[in-house]
Amino acid sequence: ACGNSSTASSQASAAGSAAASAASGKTTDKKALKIGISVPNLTNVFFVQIKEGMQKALKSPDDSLVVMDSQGDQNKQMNDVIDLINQGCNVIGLSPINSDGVRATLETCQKAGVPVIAFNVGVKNPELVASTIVSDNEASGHMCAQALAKALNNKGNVVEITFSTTTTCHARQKGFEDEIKANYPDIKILQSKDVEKATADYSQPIMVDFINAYPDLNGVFTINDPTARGAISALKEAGKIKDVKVVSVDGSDEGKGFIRAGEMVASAAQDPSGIGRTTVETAYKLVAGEKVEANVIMPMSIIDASNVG
Amino acid sequence: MPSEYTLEMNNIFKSFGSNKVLDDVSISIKPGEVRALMGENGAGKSTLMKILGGIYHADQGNIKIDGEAVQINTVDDARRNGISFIHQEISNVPSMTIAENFFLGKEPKTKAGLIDQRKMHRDTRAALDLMGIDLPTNRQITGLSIAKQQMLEIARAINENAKVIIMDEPTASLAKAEVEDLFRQVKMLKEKNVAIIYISHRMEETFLVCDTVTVLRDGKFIGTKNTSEATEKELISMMVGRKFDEIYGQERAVGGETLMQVKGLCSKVVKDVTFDLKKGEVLGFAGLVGAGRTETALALFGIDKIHSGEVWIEGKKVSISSPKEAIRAGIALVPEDRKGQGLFLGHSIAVNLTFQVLKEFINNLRINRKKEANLISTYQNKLSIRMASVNQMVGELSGGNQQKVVISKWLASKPKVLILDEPTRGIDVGAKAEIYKLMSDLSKEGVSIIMISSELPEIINNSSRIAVMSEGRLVKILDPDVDEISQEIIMSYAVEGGNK
Amino acid sequence: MGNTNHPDSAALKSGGTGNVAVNWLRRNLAPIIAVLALCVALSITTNTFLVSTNLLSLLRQSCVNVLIAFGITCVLICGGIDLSVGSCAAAAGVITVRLANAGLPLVVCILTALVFGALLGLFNGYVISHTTIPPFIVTLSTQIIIRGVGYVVTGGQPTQCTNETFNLIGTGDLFGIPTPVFVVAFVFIVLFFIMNRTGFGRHVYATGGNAEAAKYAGVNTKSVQMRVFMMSGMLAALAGVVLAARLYSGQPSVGEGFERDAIAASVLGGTSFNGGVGTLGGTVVGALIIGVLNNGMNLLRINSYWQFVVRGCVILGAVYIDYLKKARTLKK
Amino acid sequence: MGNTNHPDSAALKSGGTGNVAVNWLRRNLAPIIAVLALCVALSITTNTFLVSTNLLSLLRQSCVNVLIAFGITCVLICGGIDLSVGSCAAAAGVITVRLANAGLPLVVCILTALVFGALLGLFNGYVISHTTIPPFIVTLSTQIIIRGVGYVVTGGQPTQCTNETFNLIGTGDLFGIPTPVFVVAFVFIVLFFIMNRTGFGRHVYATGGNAEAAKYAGVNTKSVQMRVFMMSGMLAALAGVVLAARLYSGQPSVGEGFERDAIAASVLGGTSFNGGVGTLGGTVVGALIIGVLNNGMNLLRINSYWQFVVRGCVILGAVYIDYLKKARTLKK
Ligand SMILES: Nc1ncnc2c1ncn2[C@@H]1O[C@H](COP(=O)(O)OP(=O)(O)OP(=O)(O)O)[C@@H](O)[C@H]1O
Ligand SMILES: Nc1ncnc2c1ncn2[C@@H]1O[C@H](COP(=O)(O)OP(=O)(O)OP(=O)(O)O)[C@@H](O)[C@H]1O
Ligand SMILES: [Mg+2]
Ligand SMILES: [Mg+2]
Repeated sequence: ACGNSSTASSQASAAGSAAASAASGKTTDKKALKIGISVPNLTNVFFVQIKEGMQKALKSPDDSLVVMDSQGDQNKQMNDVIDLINQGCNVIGLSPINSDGVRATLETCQKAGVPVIAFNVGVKNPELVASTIVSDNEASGHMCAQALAKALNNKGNVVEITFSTTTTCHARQKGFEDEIKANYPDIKILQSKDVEKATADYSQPIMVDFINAYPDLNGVFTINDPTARGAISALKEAGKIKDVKVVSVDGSDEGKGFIRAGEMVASAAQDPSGIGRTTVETAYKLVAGEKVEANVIMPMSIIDASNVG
Repeated sequence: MPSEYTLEMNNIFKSFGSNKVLDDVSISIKPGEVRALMGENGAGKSTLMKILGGIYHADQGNIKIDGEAVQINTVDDARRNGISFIHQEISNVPSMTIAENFFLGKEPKTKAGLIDQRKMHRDTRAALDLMGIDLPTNRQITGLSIAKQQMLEIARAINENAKVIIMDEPTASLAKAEVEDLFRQVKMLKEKNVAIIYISHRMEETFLVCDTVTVLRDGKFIGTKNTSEATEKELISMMVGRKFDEIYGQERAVGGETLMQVKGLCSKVVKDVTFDLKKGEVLGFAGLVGAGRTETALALFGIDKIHSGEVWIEGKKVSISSPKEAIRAGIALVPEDRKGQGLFLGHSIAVNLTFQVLKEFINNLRINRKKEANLISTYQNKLSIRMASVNQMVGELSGGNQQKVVISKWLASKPKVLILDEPTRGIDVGAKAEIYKLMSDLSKEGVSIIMISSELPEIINNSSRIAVMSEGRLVKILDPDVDEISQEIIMSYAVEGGNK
Repeated sequence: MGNTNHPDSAALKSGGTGNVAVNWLRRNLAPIIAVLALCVALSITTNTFLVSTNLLSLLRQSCVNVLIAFGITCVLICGGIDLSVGSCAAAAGVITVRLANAGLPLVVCILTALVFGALLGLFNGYVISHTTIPPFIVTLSTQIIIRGVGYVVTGGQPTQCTNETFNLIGTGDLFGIPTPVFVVAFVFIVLFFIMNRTGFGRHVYATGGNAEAAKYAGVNTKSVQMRVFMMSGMLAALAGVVLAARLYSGQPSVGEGFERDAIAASVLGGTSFNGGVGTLGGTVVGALIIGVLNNGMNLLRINSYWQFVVRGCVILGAVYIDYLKKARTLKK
Repeated sequence: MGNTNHPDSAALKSGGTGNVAVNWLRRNLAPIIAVLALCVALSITTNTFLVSTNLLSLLRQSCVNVLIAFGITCVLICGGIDLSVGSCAAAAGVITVRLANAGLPLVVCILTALVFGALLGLFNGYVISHTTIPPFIVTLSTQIIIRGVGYVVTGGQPTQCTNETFNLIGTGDLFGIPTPVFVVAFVFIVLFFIMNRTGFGRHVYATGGNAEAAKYAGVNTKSVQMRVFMMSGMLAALAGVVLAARLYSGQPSVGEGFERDAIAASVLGGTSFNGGVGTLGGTVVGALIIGVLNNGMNLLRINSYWQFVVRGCVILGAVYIDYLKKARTLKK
């Protein structure tokens, strides 16, 4: 979920706790829901799955869902949200590209009287949103570290392919590094390198160089499934796919494919369609004037060969 | 059906949009005939030839080669029908070698379909030798002087073994020696029964090499004459459509006190040039191509770096390291490459005219429109520029009128010294006469003029004194009060100077 | 390739004939009609477009692009191109926010950012005018370098702005009009006078139109180029300041692809890639086309994938119509 | 701005005088020294650089960029520019993988992708040669459009390739040498003959060097432009195929910024932005500079942020040294 997104805060720390209370379907929908959604990057599978989750959660043909892709551009996200308000959406759901930068937008929504649900990434000013539905990115880093450590028998050399200018990815990296440092003294992080773009074509050359630089490499952590694709391709090319273990974040269909093929150890899965569903359900409550939970932390899970199905 | 004519063009019509450029023009040329095509700027000479050369299509009319009607839709068609073309604008690819330019568009192929490099270079060598051009065939064009490039184009066209060779102002950038080389070639081609169409604004060349002359005016055919029966005056009046007295009608300007002194001027090309320029005189600069006349002007105007030497104006030493400083010192330069260096072709006449005097009507973020309009109309009238309006793009004007715009631009800055580098290159007689008149008027007003020209009659008839340059040095200043002046004498200095 | 001087598009037709505004209108007819047509179509097909809040936010949204496009327009008129504007804007935003957070007066912060932009532009201009290295390569290199420097300095992380007054520059309103619109208006007036009412402005057009001829006319073309790139750098920096104020933070990663939108706005507004031709007013119109288009596609709920397709087609189509119009005038 | 024809850089000094290879070496001395110096420095400072696996994978890495840069080089020589290569590569990869998964013979899949690239290039070339719209704008538009079409068709999702033979094109080895290197070598030989030994090749140089003169010499410059853009499209498509094979999947989102690296490779290798000048060999050297640099910085563990700075400085520095060298030759 790291395409081009970025957030500064990850206020929820406990991993995998507090599932969203399932929305009670008994709300009396007098008013049709018109929910406007802004996501950072629709070319990332993760957000596509969120979007699909949202679509499935719509209850009546009168309700509508408008999704806009800000293509990783903070400025465009703000413009998009304003456009959503201007076309009469009665709830806005947004996954902020930047937790700080979104404040102006949130204030605009407040002025217009449109409630906002922040999903996937929290905002710096939670008082400006009705509800925050996030998964814990730092926790995903911890999970990845654990999975990798298990695959490596708590010992070995690993590298990271990161995207640190984007804060969700930064949080994952931090979680991963903290966990390794705290609990696995025999695992050494040799080097981490940012991709220019979080796509396979940019992560592959980095992995190739890592393979050559570190003949005794045992594992790699990548910040999302598309970058994992590049790393896996490089490993297969070098004939090292069996020797070097890959872990990643997302748990997208692409990532599940790698796990099934035995090319990846695990992907820390957020529940994209769950995030989508919960967002829409929360929106229904808001429209109906019901109380909603201020903070919903979506469960994170680690997908590996045992549960990939 | 054998025809007595190598080439016939019948009833050619051509318009660009609503501009009728050719209006029922017909010409026929016999084998071995050299036909001059004359007419004022914009008369349609180049256009007619471009139709023959496959670059433009005629709206109406037909073309016959050796009596057979042919369709010429592309340059290739023209070439296949034995037509070769020396264009008015030098047209080569500077980044390619001489041999590659020679065979551009008609590369010889080996059996495998690849370029036959060896044949290309061999044939090019032969063609260059024929013209006495001593350059390696694998040299790039970049860096060659315009004259050399022109010679190469001539060699290329001659080398095509054509039936018809079109020469559109081939001598415009050549000096006498090269022109003679060219004329020798023309005679040889004549003997081989090649028909030649020769476009030039230089009257004496027409009489020297051409058998017959066709005059166009405003896209209309005016008449064809044998040069042996025609007179210069007659041709001129055919061209301009009215009686015409004298091109060189002006009395020669006489200088006053010394205005500018140049002492020991040296630049990358110019060596130790020293001369005085008097107030209100026309100092002609003669010399062979590459003698360094243009470079002298460029150094004086601050474009080329002055390595050593001094320039004094009105008794004060001036430092010139940029055109800006030269302009401040009262020097103006009308450069030899009108389109490349003199004009903003994509901008209006108004913009071009006022470019040197923006300060006079733009200040404090205000444009004094009235003053601007006054300035424009002053020079518009003074030089009788023919145009639709001052908002017309300069690029749409004919060569002569473009030159007038450049000159006016500089006159507006009220220079003390006006340097004119080849001021009449490619300009028709009518415009030429007007420019001579203008020079004469200016010198009467006290403007000192340095006129660089490769046309000796022009130099001789307009100059107060004549400076002759050779290989970067100023070898002699001829003063009509003291020295005898003739083309031969000037040439002997131009050549001998170099032998010292 | 594509080397023509469109006879009707010279920006310099001042002098002589009457009304400048009418001339400008005539020259920019195609893009103006395009933007009006878009507006009319959207007013009919949606009931959310022709609403003052929507129109005002449309204006606010276009401001950053317009500011950058002003600089790009001047550079294009001068015969160059500037790809470093996006990185410059990002760096300027970071600088301003960091200084503001450090408690410096806002004016000082903003001026520092502008000086930064000017220095970057000066560097670009210096290299470009004193060597034969193409502007594309020089500014591509500085784009990458400044982006990298921005990341190094900030550690790749955004800096939240704690100065509320500063944020008003981006998000505030004055008499119901968004503040950035005033910034743009002010800049437009200043630039309009510089480009049309000073010798320097004419020299910019002249340098782009025919650098050789400009040199022979006594124009110090190197200095002109340097100053134009400086302007572009400063305008990009100003855009970065406005953007940071809108985002309440200085972000080292913003601004990628800004040069692309700005170039599109300039070209849609009639600025020529071959130099010597272009108007600031045209650029405003060009930026509005892009702004209205993006806004409209959102209001029409066009799928974001299709938005790419539509945007590309509109740019190409608009430029093509402009070409057709010019080709026709040429024939006449 | 930057308008000069460097007298010593024409790619065309073949024939006549002795050794073509020596001439080429002399002309490309600066980039060749640069790449060798980099290699020597890395061999000393790291013990992982001068290792056959590293060198081989460096070669493999560079192949996609080299293929695209070949096309860009030809387009630049012809006086144009092509920004659509990245989108084209992505689309071609998707096409090939989808067809291969559908069970079509590999040859058919790849040919279809190449035909797609050729058609895209043909469209670019047609618009560019038949109008005066600058190549930058035309190919920028098609870049956006094709990117959008790719997303629309795939729904933004990658397609995993199930055909193992196909993947070998990207990941396989032949006699210990990576397969893509053979693809590049083959393409190089074909292109070398086309550009240097056929009339068409000469016409490309002539069209870029002086389109008017070429036209007067009977060269159909429009057709030349169209064919060159077609070549560029096909090469980008081929690069996309190789990339897809390396990634075991067709991905609609790859290839952003590819044009930038390819342009850098061409320019580092001595190709002129003003047309008429450039060599394929130079481009290979340019791509190697970029490849070695990236590889070396990774091996040296240079911080990713600093890598931007270094990369920008190296591009600018290399181009500047080349300029100095040429300026000196010019003076002589
Ligand atoms: N491509 C073109 N488009 C529009 N008008 C043109 C074009 N080429 C020439 N003309 C116009 O056609 C007329 C004839 O031009 P042409 O070049 O044939 O004159 P010319 O007799 O060769 O003049 P010169 O002595 O100056 O070379 C001029 O008015 C010119 O402006
Ligand atoms: N850009 C240049 N670089 C190097 N040498 C040059 C350049 N331009 C001119 N030269 C050389 O300078 C010398 C004088 O040049 P130029 O041809 O301008 O003299 P000229 O007397 O003005 O002749 P013209 O009749 O052509 O005006 C020649 O030897 C020429 O080759
Ligand atoms: Mg002519
Ligand atoms: Mg000269």
